[in-house]
Amino acid sequence: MNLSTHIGGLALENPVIAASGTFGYGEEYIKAGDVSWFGAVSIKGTTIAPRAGNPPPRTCETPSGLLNSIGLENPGARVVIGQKLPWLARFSVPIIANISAVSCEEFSELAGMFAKSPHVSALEVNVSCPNVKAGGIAFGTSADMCYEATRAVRKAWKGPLIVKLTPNVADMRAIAKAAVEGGADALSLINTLVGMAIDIHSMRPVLGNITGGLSGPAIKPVALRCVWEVSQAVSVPVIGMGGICSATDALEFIMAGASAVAIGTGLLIDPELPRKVTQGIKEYCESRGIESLQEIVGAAWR
Amino acid sequence: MNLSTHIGGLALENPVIAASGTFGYGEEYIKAGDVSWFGAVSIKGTTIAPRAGNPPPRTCETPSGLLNSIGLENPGARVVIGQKLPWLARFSVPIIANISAVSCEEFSELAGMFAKSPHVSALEVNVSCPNVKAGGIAFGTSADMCYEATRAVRKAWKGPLIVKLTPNVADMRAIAKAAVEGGADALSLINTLVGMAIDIHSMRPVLGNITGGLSGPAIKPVALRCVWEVSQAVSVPVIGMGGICSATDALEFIMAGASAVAIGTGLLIDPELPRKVTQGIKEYCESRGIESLQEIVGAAWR
Amino acid sequence: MDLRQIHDVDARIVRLSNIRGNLYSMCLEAPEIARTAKPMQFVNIALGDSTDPLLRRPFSLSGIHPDRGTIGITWAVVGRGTQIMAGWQAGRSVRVLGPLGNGLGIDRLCIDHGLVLVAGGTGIAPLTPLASQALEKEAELQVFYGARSASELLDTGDLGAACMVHLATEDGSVGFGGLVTGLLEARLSAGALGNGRPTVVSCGPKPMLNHVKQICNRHGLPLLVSLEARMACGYGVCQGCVVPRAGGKQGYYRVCTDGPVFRAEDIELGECTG
Amino acid sequence: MDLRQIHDVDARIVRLSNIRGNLYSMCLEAPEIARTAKPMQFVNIALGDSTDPLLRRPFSLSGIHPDRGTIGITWAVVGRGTQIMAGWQAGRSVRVLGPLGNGLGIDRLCIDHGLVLVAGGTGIAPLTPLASQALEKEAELQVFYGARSASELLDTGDLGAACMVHLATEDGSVGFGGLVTGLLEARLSAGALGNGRPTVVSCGPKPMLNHVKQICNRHGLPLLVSLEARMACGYGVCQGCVVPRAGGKQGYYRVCTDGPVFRAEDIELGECTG
Ligand SMILES: Cc1cc2nc3c(=O)[nH]c(=O)nc-3n(C[C@H](O)[C@H](O)[C@H](O)COP(=O)(O)OP(=O)(O)OC[C@H]3O[C@@H](n4cnc5c(N)ncnc54)[C@H](O)[C@@H]3O)c2cc1C
Ligand SMILES: Cc1cc2nc3c(=O)[nH]c(=O)nc-3n(C[C@H](O)[C@H](O)[C@H](O)COP(=O)(O)OP(=O)(O)OC[C@H]3O[C@@H](n4cnc5c(N)ncnc54)[C@H](O)[C@@H]3O)c2cc1C
Ligand SMILES: Cc1cc2nc3c(=O)[nH]c(=O)nc-3n(C[C@H](O)[C@H](O)[C@H](O)COP(=O)(O)O)c2cc1C
Ligand SMILES: Cc1cc2nc3c(=O)[nH]c(=O)nc-3n(C[C@H](O)[C@H](O)[C@H](O)COP(=O)(O)O)c2cc1C
Ligand code: FES
Ligand code: FES
Repeated sequence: MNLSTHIGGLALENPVIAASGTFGYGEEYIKAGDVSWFGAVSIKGTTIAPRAGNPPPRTCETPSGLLNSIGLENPGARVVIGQKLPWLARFSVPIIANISAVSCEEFSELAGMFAKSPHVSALEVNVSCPNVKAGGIAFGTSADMCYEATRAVRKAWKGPLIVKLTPNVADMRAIAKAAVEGGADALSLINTLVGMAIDIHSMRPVLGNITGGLSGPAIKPVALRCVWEVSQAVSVPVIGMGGICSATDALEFIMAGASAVAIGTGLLIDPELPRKVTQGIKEYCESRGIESLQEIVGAAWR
Repeated sequence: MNLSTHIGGLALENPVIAASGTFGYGEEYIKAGDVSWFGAVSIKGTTIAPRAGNPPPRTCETPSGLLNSIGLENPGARVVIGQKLPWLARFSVPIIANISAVSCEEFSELAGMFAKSPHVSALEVNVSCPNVKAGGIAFGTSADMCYEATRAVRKAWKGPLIVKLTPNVADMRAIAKAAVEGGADALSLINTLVGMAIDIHSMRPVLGNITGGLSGPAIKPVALRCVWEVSQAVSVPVIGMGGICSATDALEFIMAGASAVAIGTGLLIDPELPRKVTQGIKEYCESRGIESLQEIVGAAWR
Repeated sequence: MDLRQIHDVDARIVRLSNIRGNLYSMCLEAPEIARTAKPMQFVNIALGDSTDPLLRRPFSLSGIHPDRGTIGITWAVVGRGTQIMAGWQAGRSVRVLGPLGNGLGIDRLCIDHGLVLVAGGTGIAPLTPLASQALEKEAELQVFYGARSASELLDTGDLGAACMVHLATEDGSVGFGGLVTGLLEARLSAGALGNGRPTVVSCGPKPMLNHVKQICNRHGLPLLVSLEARMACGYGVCQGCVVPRAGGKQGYYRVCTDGPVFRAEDIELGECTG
Repeated sequence: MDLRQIHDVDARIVRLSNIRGNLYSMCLEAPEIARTAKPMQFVNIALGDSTDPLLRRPFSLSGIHPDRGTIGITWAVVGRGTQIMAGWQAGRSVRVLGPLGNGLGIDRLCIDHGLVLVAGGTGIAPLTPLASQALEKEAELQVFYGARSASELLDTGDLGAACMVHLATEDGSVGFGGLVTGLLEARLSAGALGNGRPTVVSCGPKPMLNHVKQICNRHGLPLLVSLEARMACGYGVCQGCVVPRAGGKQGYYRVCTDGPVFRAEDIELGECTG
């Protein structure tokens, strides 16, 4: 059974990716899980300057979901490129650098910085972070801005370019097409939905940042619909994510049209999930005589 | 403890409303629950012509959520006005007529039809149904179209006018403001999120209609955020809904800025929920010396 | 004016047992439901406080005992909800909404012309209360019951002594060797029912129902079928559980309130889901 | 190269008991965790297969027994997760991720200068393994332990016989009448520690920790505090569980991996959440 797949020029041995922001830079993860079960890992969203992130509380459990308002806490691109990536590279797993910026100039600068690192296999342009004030999600809710941001990165980065989209829009297909026109080789979807929780005892929002991003099984139906829509509307591969906690979940995304899947919240609950999901996909395929993952990508609409 | 509230000119004895589509026209509900616990009831979305609805399967359970693709099955405005409403009126609970259309002309015609019924206390304009091909959600994803639809209804209907919004947009505030400019006296939010599910055994979408509307506790964080945003952006009252299954959930919505709340999916699981929610709100307030519901409307941002 | 006929009861589990394999049954203390329930009605059982799984699960009544104030259900573990229920123990309380659905009573017609029940697999369970009532009212009764093998046949209790029970097993380990529909066809062709025109009531997997329908058409017998569908509410408010109307009629019936028992000619059996 | 120090173990519950009221403790068979765990570390316990509640729940180790291959936790029922756990029974298996957090060992400093533990309420539980190690290594040990009333004091086992345990209850039903911080202040002011400069380790509610910090500042004693925070992952990948750095330093520490034990001067105690 051949699990290999392609993400816009990046070949993966296995379709399971660590979602950005739930794997850090691997330093803690490797103490609890085995990185080699990932086809690739996407690092925590990185900005040019270091960011301290948002005030706590930063997480809140909701029915089958998780709200987070981390706010892109990261040590800045220089430290990531100089220290984090060389360390992570030792595990020989393709590294996807997830980047975030507030302007096209910044996106271009970031892409240029990462282009100089020998350790980056692909860039993932985060035009969908709901937890930062300037930029962030704004790029992902307008087709024009999404196009411009993608183009800016495209000019400074020759390798595989992934654009990560937000579901907080009326028509994802339009944004997806804009990203592809701007030069995206692949699309990641979805980032979190914007949500919040209120503590009825204090009568105040639970999160320090008031709103946060909703992830986990609660959003799986929305994520599947996005993958279904976008994968039929564009010709580049799609990385599907949103609530994947089992091989069954991953298979739903693949059949909806995802060429690879990413696990975010699921990693927080079970560091061994990548192994379980990979093995489960394999067993499913083998029990039905499916010889290659590619046979079932988009099977629900093909 | 005074539970009464106002929804754009409509006075309610109690802030708990039956959400459209989960109460039918009351005929079945009254066999399982007590209608008098509702401050008002919103009837199943009604169109001018009868609609058979979408092919089954029409529902699918998801993590803490429910997908439905009923497709506005209804006997048409004439039957609703001639038979359903007169019957329902005997319970002396204010009736909100939820209406759906594919054009402004149709909206205007529908509003005119309901204006002639003595039994309608308010109109709820559904510009957010994800389960019909033409019209439906399209009106709710464009500020201009939302404005036009609202105006069309406003001209034909003098009573309290509620516009029900969809969360499937990038900026709900803009749409909300357009509805208010168009003449809305109150806003209902949220309708369902568009989602889907895939059966990995048949490799096909579970729902007969492929996509459906996601409701229930899974969407509560998104709904709360919408109520929080919109209630601060407009000066008309907001009816909050999305996943309410307990008094605590209802209180979260009220503190987020809702002047009343509606229960949809929760009614499907527990016909006695309106009583439990009303009593729970009352107990919460009494235990804290809160004398009127109005004291806590929007408490989380005021 | 209390119009409520459907009760949400905190029912104590009097007895819960594993019949065999993935099959379970339980007896619940629910006097309000037991008092008014009719054969072929069902209840909607809440799985607990968690919102995952979210919805209640529907189960036909396999026992109705107004005197004792109890009801029985029999179920197969097929997913998470039925698995959770299998872990319950006698003594605990569960929320049960019911009685739901139209159900079926023994009317003059049945008493005069007799009743033929055709069950496949666990489909026998909901037919048991109907059989009991038929015997009570002294309607003539014949039961056709099939399963994969002898070990999968459910105990039909006193039924065997009181009426004719024709068994079929696919592996031939007991009774007729083959499908229950094969047995039904054989007996009808052999004139087993004489000149009577009994009502046939059938419950079981969809392919079986379809086959029974063809047989009844051929022999000119009226057929009632009990359907299943994915249900969200179970009491008629969501319009989720529909089955297409037959005979060129537009639209749908709701399985939960228009059914679960339908006249076979009223519905498009081929398009039932569930 | 296996770099894993944190194990996700299917741990059998050896014993589970209701200490009193809403307080429970259980002993889990988890040799991989027991072998390497340090005092003040914690584990993250999965609540089951449902996605509601979704996240694991963190609990400090109140017992570490490498010889027997078991660990213990002690918890108060405060919400749905802890309620679910209270319903578990000996014999069942639960998924336990650990050991987590930095923990604390008994080093040269403690042995030479002694150790003072200050616990409030259930905060005594995670300090118990530390106390045991201190006694084993013959470090001088004093324990200050307060609760609302005598009935809320947890059994400190053999501790009382092996070292000085100063009790305080708010209602005066046992020991010092008042808060444990009042007792600590009184004893320090009375010169109870002589000239030594023992390390103080404290665990309990935030207001108590804040008060202990003031007292230690006043008396020039080094203080380590054990913190709690809302945790999503518990093993350092999500950056959800942060506490602000102190002393004008920008940014945050993660309670789960940088802590849960911190030097009091490193963190902004006033702004801890949880
Ligand atoms: C009116 C009615 C009466 C019923 N009576 C009985 C009974 O007496 N005994 C019994 O064992 N079962 C009965 N069922 C079926 C029973 O409700 C389902 O088996 C149960 O809901 C499955 O729950 P689950 O969580 O274990 O499975 P899930 O995890 O929800 O699903 C497992 C599998 O069962 C299928 N399924 C889920 N819900 C239904 C449904 N409502 N109808 C058909 N298939 C479904 C799914 O498609 C899936 O393949 C009845 C159903 C209806 C509608
Ligand atoms: C490192 C660490 C060690 C801990 N050790 C213990 C222990 O040994 N014994 C013990 O009883 N408890 C301990 N806790 C607290 C314990 O994790 C929470 O009480 C538990 O997660 C609550 O789960 P729940 O589902 O019952 O409550 P929820 O329903 O989730 O919440 C109930 C209440 O508890 C609060 N709460 C939820 N999670 C946390 C949290 N992580 N920290 C603080 N408050 C929270 C909520 O704000 C709410 O008020 C520890 C927490 C941490 C972070
Ligand atoms: C704690 C947390 C932090 C996240 N940080 C980032 C980030 O830095 N960049 C990004 O693109 N996505 C980030 N995400 C979004 C995830 O990568 C993923 O798109 C989303 O959570 C949906 O997948 P899931 O349901 O599997 O978590 C974060 C998610 C979580 C839960
Ligand atoms: C089965 C079902 C049918 C619905 N039909 C309608 C409808 O006809 N008109 C409408 O405006 N909303 C309809 N809704 C949306 C609900 O009124 C409500 O906005 C939504 O479900 C969120 O609330 P909840 O999570 O409490 O269900 C329907 C929802 C469900 C679950
Ligand atoms: S299940 Fe809701 S109408 Fe039948
Ligand atoms: S809980 Fe995830 S980093 Fe601490």
